[in-house]
Amino acid sequence: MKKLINNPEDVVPDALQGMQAAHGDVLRVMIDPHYLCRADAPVQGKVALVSGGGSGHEPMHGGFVGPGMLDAACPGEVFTSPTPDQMLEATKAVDGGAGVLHIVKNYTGDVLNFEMAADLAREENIEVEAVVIDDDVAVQDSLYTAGRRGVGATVLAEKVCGGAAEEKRSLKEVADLCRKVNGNGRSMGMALTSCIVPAAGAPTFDLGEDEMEIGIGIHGEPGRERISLAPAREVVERLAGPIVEDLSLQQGDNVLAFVNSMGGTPLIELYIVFNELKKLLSGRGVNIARNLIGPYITSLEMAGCSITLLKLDDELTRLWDAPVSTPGLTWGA
Amino acid sequence: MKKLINNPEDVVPDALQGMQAAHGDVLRVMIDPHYLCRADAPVQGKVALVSGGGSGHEPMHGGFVGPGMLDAACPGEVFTSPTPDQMLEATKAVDGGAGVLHIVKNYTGDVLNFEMAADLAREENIEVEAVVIDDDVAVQDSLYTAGRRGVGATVLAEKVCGGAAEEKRSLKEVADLCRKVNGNGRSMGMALTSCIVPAAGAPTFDLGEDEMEIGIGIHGEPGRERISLAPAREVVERLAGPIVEDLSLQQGDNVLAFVNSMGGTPLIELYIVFNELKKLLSGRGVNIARNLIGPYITSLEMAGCSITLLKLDDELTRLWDAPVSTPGLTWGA
Amino acid sequence: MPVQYDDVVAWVKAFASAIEENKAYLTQLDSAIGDADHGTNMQRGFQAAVQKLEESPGDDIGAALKGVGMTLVSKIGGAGGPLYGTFFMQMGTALAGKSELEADDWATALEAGVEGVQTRGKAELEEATMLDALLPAVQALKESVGAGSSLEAALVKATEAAQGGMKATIPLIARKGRASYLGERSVGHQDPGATSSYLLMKAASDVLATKKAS
Amino acid sequence: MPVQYDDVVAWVKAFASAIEENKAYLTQLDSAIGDADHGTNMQRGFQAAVQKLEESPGDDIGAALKGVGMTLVSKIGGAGGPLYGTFFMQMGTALAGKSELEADDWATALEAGVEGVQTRGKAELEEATMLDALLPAVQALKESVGAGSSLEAALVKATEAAQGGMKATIPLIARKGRASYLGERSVGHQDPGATSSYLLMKAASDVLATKKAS
Ligand SMILES: Nc1ncnc2c1ncn2[C@@H]1O[C@H](COP(=O)(O)OP(=O)(O)O)[C@@H](O)[C@H]1O
Ligand SMILES: Nc1ncnc2c1ncn2[C@@H]1O[C@H](COP(=O)(O)OP(=O)(O)O)[C@@H](O)[C@H]1O
Ligand SMILES: [Mg+2]
Ligand SMILES: [Mg+2]
Ligand SMILES: [Mg+2]
Ligand SMILES: [Mg+2]
Repeated sequence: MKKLINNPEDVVPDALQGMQAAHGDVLRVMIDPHYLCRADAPVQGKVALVSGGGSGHEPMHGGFVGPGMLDAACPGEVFTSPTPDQMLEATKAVDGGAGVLHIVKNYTGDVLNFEMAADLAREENIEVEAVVIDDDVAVQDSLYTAGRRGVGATVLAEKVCGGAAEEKRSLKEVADLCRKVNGNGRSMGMALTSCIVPAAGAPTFDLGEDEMEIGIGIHGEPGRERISLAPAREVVERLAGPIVEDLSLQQGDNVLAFVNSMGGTPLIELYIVFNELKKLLSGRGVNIARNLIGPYITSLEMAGCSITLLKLDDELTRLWDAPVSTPGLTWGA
Repeated sequence: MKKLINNPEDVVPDALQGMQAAHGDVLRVMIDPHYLCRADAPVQGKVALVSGGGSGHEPMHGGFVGPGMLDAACPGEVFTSPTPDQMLEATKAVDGGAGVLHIVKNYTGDVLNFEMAADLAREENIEVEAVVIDDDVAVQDSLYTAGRRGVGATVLAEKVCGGAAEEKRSLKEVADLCRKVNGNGRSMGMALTSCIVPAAGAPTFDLGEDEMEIGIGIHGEPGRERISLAPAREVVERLAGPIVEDLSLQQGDNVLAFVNSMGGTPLIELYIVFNELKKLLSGRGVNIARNLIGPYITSLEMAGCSITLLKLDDELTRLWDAPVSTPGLTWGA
Repeated sequence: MPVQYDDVVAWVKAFASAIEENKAYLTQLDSAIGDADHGTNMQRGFQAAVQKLEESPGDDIGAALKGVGMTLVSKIGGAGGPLYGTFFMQMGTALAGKSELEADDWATALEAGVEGVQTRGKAELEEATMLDALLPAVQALKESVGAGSSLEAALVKATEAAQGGMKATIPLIARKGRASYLGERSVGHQDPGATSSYLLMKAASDVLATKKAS
Repeated sequence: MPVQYDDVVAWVKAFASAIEENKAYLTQLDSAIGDADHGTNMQRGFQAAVQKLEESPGDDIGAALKGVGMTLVSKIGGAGGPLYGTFFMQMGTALAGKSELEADDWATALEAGVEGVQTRGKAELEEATMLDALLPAVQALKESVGAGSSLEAALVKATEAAQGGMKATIPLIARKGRASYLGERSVGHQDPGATSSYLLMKAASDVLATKKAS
């Protein structure tokens, strides 16, 4: 296992200490239970946004804490959803009297732990709404399964809702907006190599030298299918095709195109992917009005990428453009 | 070779097209000869900054084109310095009458090509100064060799000089500032895995499962020594130790600490490295006043990191904080 | 011979040891169809639970199990945390105030625990989860106890049933939890949670067998 | 028999073919002590140079070589672009206006080319660069021509000297170019640029040998 770490058990606390050391001006890292919150939390009268999930997806979520995005993030162990006590403490710390939105990725663990946390917070008279993000078209959507995973749209929802919360919109409005992003956003990912969970010490899956995995999850959960290596053009068709279909994108639609590195894929390749995506969408008359390109929701050092498309309207575009000032995303501020 | 590309020969043009598609609002990508320049170039009365180098280090340099940083960047083939005609065209395109600064990383190819380009530009009556960055302490500094390589300090010099140029300082002042950053900045890198040059199709070097390379270059040039895998703490000592010594950092000094991913190392590991760096520097009374953490000067998909320290004074700090608005670095604007 | 407070503690400890021993195996099962953390998660949680039990000895079995459940919830995370946590909390509630348990106390409590898992996770039999080990175990235990078996004998039956249920997850298409993302590709893999649940039942029957022997 | 315009074109083409054939080998040499691009770089440059020669035929050998040099400068990049580019530009300058070359024209031009490389790259003998092949080649050529050898015989000597110089880079500590970053670790590796320069001399002697044979 080749990683820049000390001990596998210390990965999360060491990285959190590093975040505190680096970004103490915008956020506070709390230990035991672990959470990160805005340095100026709670912001009175503002809906507070709390998200969280397993570690190993950096900068998500901790790197998105700050003005214009999250009020708090709860980091679990690597790929393990955080626990209700972390979420409860974070919720209490950031509640500014206008209620708290939990942005939850649709994984059994995340959903169950956030449910328990919301129950506990309500017992303490904090108004909590939870929105579950499930944008991964690689997974069959069905009432009889755990349903689609929450992936790239989470980043977009956190940004858009963060913008709305800064405008002092109500908890219901911010939650509705989160559901709107989820409704208009779809993603799919692929892997060229597996990640290695530090505590496991071995690759989660084995891929042959000439194979790639299409429809992979951000925890190295196996995907839809394993196929031979293919050029970027074909990879983009396989990822973006189902998204375009699922969103029923039409001629003239505006989208935000988010090309994400799974961690081990460098920027030069993301631009090649983006170029193919632009060609594919242009061919269908779909306009990329905004874009985000880089490693924002990673899966440790996994090589590969994911594509997320969010259908935009004026409101979403405006809120996407609103100022944000976090370690992971900064503009306009 | 596992990469998200089409053909090895098309890597650079495809990625450039992707950059144009993504960032057409801030920059223009010119083809044949290839260069990228600010969308609003030339800016009259402002010293223009031109840099360039082999591709494969993204976001450097193309991702640093925009207000507050570079006016133009010349991308070569992967790991191959660009040619004088690219540099000449870029220089002509961005000259706003106040002269052009060439920021050159110290590699024989980069130096020779930029020299030829500067000669050609001067023949066309453009005032050109060139500053060569050589900050890599892994390499023996000697008059009788090619000298130290230019690595991480290049990113910092481009930012600081970009800030100064926006203030309409003279070519001489901006060039002096560039030399000051180079004088006060030192770097060292390491690799856990090799990169694969697309046209070569095989790893540039072979590292055993339990080995790492200390003092690696950003082109996969072998480093100072090959040692057994070690914890982040020890890696940081091996990288930062020689830097601290070379800069003669003292109790009370303020530094900018730049922890960079070589491409394949994810952010969570960079924070662990940053945490160790902070501890090491605190132990010597050195204060990290500013930091930059992420993949900014990469070596394709190589796993590993580099550390750069820049000794700060008020002027450098102010110029570092100045607004910048490029695809790769954005704040305050 | 009724089950004492110390036997219950011994059960939790025996399970913690079994998890410790099988940590790599559980994680390996989770690598194939999940995210490679089930062993690490369970180990972290039960290490903390054992520590909690050692720090606050007592004789209220219900309270002790509730404490175990709460520790698991705050230490495990993932799907396992709320599910195993709820299991122990519900068992604890069912046994509130008791310092000795007869066979039917066990049956009632185990049923309450498993119902808790079902309510929380909304899974059913044959969806390839820990319930595939737990539900058959409860049924076997109830039947044996109802037929007048000793608790120890009933737990042996329950453990066999759990093992059968665990193995039965292999040919199933997973419908809940992370493995469900694989659809058909989940076929042929044994569910990690069902495996840890089998170890849980086995720890109980092992502890009671030792008690009888001694 | 003096060297004609077509022979010079044939030389550049023969070198381009040799590069094509040895592309992977040159890149492999560059992987060991550099950045794995020397073969690709040279191939890109000489492909363009050959195309340029084919597009604009003429009979001014000096102008043709200058054109080759300029094409190399604008197509190769890296260290190789300015160095090989300067080599051909300086040769071209030395042969300006000529449409036929005698042996001493060659010697003078080659010397001018190599001096250009030295001025540009500021390297000396035994620093493990292309100069370790080129400098001995020039010296051998001059000596042979001075002693009255035919150009073809002199080029054979020059090629032998280049090959010797190329091999002599193996035990050297590199002091210039990318390999110099390795310090002592550069020992034991043959320099890629010296290897391509040997191929350049070999292409010349091969072409003249063929010319004589035909
Ligand atoms: N809805 C559910 N109901 C019951 N058990 C479940 C459910 N979802 C998942 N599980 C169990 O949880 C196990 C996975 O636990 P673990 O790996 O610790 O959590 P995670 O899936 O969050 O990484 C699965 O093997 C399965 O037995
Ligand atoms: N200063 C120099 N003088 C002469 N030749 C040099 C010098 N520096 C490098 N070289 C030659 O250039 C070769 C490398 O060329 P290439 O790989 O194309 O360029 P780069 O090193 O920029 O990747 C070396 O093998 C060496 O022979
Ligand atoms: Mg998990
Ligand atoms: Mg090169
Ligand atoms: Mg798991
Ligand atoms: Mg090279």
